[in-house]
Amino acid sequence: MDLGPHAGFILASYGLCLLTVLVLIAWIRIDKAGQEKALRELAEQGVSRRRPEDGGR
Amino acid sequence: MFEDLSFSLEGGSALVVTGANGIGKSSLLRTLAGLVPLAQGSIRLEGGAPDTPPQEHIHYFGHQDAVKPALSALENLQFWRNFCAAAHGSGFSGDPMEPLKAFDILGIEHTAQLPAAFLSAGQKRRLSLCRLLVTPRPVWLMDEPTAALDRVSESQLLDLMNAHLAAGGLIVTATHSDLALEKTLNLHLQTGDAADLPLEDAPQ
Amino acid sequence: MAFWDYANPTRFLKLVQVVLPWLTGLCVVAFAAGLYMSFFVAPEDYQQGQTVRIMYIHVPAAWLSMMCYSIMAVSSLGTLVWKHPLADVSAKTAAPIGAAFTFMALVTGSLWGKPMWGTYWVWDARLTSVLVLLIMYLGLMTLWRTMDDPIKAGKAAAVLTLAGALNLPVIKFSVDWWNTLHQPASVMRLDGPTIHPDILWPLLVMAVAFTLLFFVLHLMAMRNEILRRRVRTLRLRAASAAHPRSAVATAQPAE
Amino acid sequence: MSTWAIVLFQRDLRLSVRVGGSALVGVLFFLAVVTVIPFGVGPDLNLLSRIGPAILWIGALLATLLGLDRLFQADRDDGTIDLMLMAGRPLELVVLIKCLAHWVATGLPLVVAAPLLGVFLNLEPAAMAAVTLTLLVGTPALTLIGAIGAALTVTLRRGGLLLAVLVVPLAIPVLIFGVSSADAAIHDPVPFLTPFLILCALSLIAAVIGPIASAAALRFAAD
Repeated sequence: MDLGPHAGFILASYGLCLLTVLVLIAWIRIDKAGQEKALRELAEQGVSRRRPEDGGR
Repeated sequence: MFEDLSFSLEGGSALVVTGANGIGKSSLLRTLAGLVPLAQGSIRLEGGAPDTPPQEHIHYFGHQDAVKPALSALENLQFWRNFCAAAHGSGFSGDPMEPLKAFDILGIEHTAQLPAAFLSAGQKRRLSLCRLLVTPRPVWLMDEPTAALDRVSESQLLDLMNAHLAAGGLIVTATHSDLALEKTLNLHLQTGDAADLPLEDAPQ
Repeated sequence: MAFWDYANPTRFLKLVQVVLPWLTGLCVVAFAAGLYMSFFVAPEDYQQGQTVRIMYIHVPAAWLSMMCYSIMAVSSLGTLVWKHPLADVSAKTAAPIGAAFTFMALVTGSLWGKPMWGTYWVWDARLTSVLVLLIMYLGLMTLWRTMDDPIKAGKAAAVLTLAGALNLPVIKFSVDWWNTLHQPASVMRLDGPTIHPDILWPLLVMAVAFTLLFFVLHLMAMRNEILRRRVRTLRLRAASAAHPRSAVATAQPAE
Repeated sequence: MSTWAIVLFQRDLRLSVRVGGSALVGVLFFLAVVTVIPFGVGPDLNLLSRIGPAILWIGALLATLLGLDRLFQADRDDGTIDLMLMAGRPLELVVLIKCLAHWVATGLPLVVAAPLLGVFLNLEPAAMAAVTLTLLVGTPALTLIGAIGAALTVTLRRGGLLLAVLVVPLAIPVLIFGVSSADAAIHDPVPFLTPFLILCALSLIAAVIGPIASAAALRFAAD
């Protein structure tokens, strides 16, 4: 299809929006990976969410 | 601030500075550390590395921990290990210690990866103490080293200090509590009359 | 009340686990339909030509930037008034997403403005107030970042969010007033009744797609935040445990 | 470069981006300043594009000054400075590296944001490039000169405002040559290179004077 004389502007706006959303998604995924890694490491260290004394909250 | 104060200390021995609050124990240590300029007199260290001022042979362990809460405990220690230049003197045989080993000795190995913001006051103090172990320097200046430490950590600290003395190091410490150190000399600071403790032995 | 059942973060995480795939699917479908409609169904504007297609992302992004702030304001009420445990999680995680939508609205707006007005930016009332909104979002994000304790940061941010919610209409009003004193309005208007259904439908579908995108991202970010707080609690506990190795030994039978 | 310098640089950079750090607050402040100016002078785009380089430079100056108070203060508060004095590393170099890390964390984002904010001020692409270039060369000078003020006020509990007052006069030459070289790039007949080279020279001079003066001030502050 023909986007006319301002095709560059239209594509740029869609492209930049896509980029923003992708950056946001990537950031959220990386954050999630980081938190899960930290949780795994803590679990390996033997720190659990349940207190050892009372066996659960 | 001080008048007629002179003392000398031999490798392998400790000087315990006592005195009332506000008498200037901390100032004395800061002066020895080179942080406060001397009005008169001199501080000499014999047997140190040539062309290196005395204060670069010294570990200063003051009231402040120099621990950054945003960094993990290990990152804190690694920084000081790489930043602080080691210093050797003749007759001093201290070896650098691995950071994790130092953590292990002081019982904070489980906090290595945690941000230092999560550490308690005593743990921060012990983290700060690890700094003295990972970079060997012959002279330790310790201002109230046992503050914020529990009994167990205190005895660990004493072991470390005795080990440092055994390796030929020097310790000058200001303290209120009795420290079971080997080869101790006492310096009691008083107002008015001169607190004078001449000792004839020169450091090695 | 069912809403309160999900106050428990663990239950909330389970809910997210179930809802998120469906929501993501719906969002993708809505975007496919919306993009198809805005490029192939919608006609070009007799005045603006093809550039009118920017509207299909610009207007929903602008709507979302405001909706996001309303959600943050409601969440802040939840923090301060009802003390709902997930409220500040919701408020905190909505801020970056809101900032992103505001940023999108500004970028597409200026890319639309260049061919239409001949400049990327004018200090027009509407544009300026959106820029102020962006600064509010970024300020809130910074406030969250500079405070270590999430509870304290949550309360502080909630106060600021609500102050902003009360102030934004005033800001909008005063900016309108400021602008009309200096420069005649040059913003193009979408006059409601004259919108042709061929334009309205793609716009509505895109708006639905953007809303779904917001909820997908928000749920994902909330899940991260809950995990982050869990990590924080565990780390605090790990630091306070004097002998973690013996804790392992006693913890294992309990598992 | 030796290990300790790299380690110090990394540490300072980490501290400024982690929780409690303030790396991006400066950029936000920059954005706020640029947003506020049109409310003062009016939304006339021609006027804004004429004074745009000056607005960007003043915004960058203020953002730099406000971020500087923590340069040494945090290290002083927790006793780090004492240990740095005794670490056996030349304090002038330590200060230089701290300034460098501080600039990367707070000054460089200003440079990156400048073209974006230029859009708001209706700057021509050539003017935008010129302002960005002058900021890239000039903001290190602002940080290095500001370090002197930061070191002088390190013992004061609330030295931030005083710091700004102390440093602004010292920063005036940088501002003059920064803005004039940016203006020269916009108005063709005036040569761009002459003020720009002077700006470069100012930065180099600041890289020498700043660390030496700050190190001296920090040594005095220790006792």
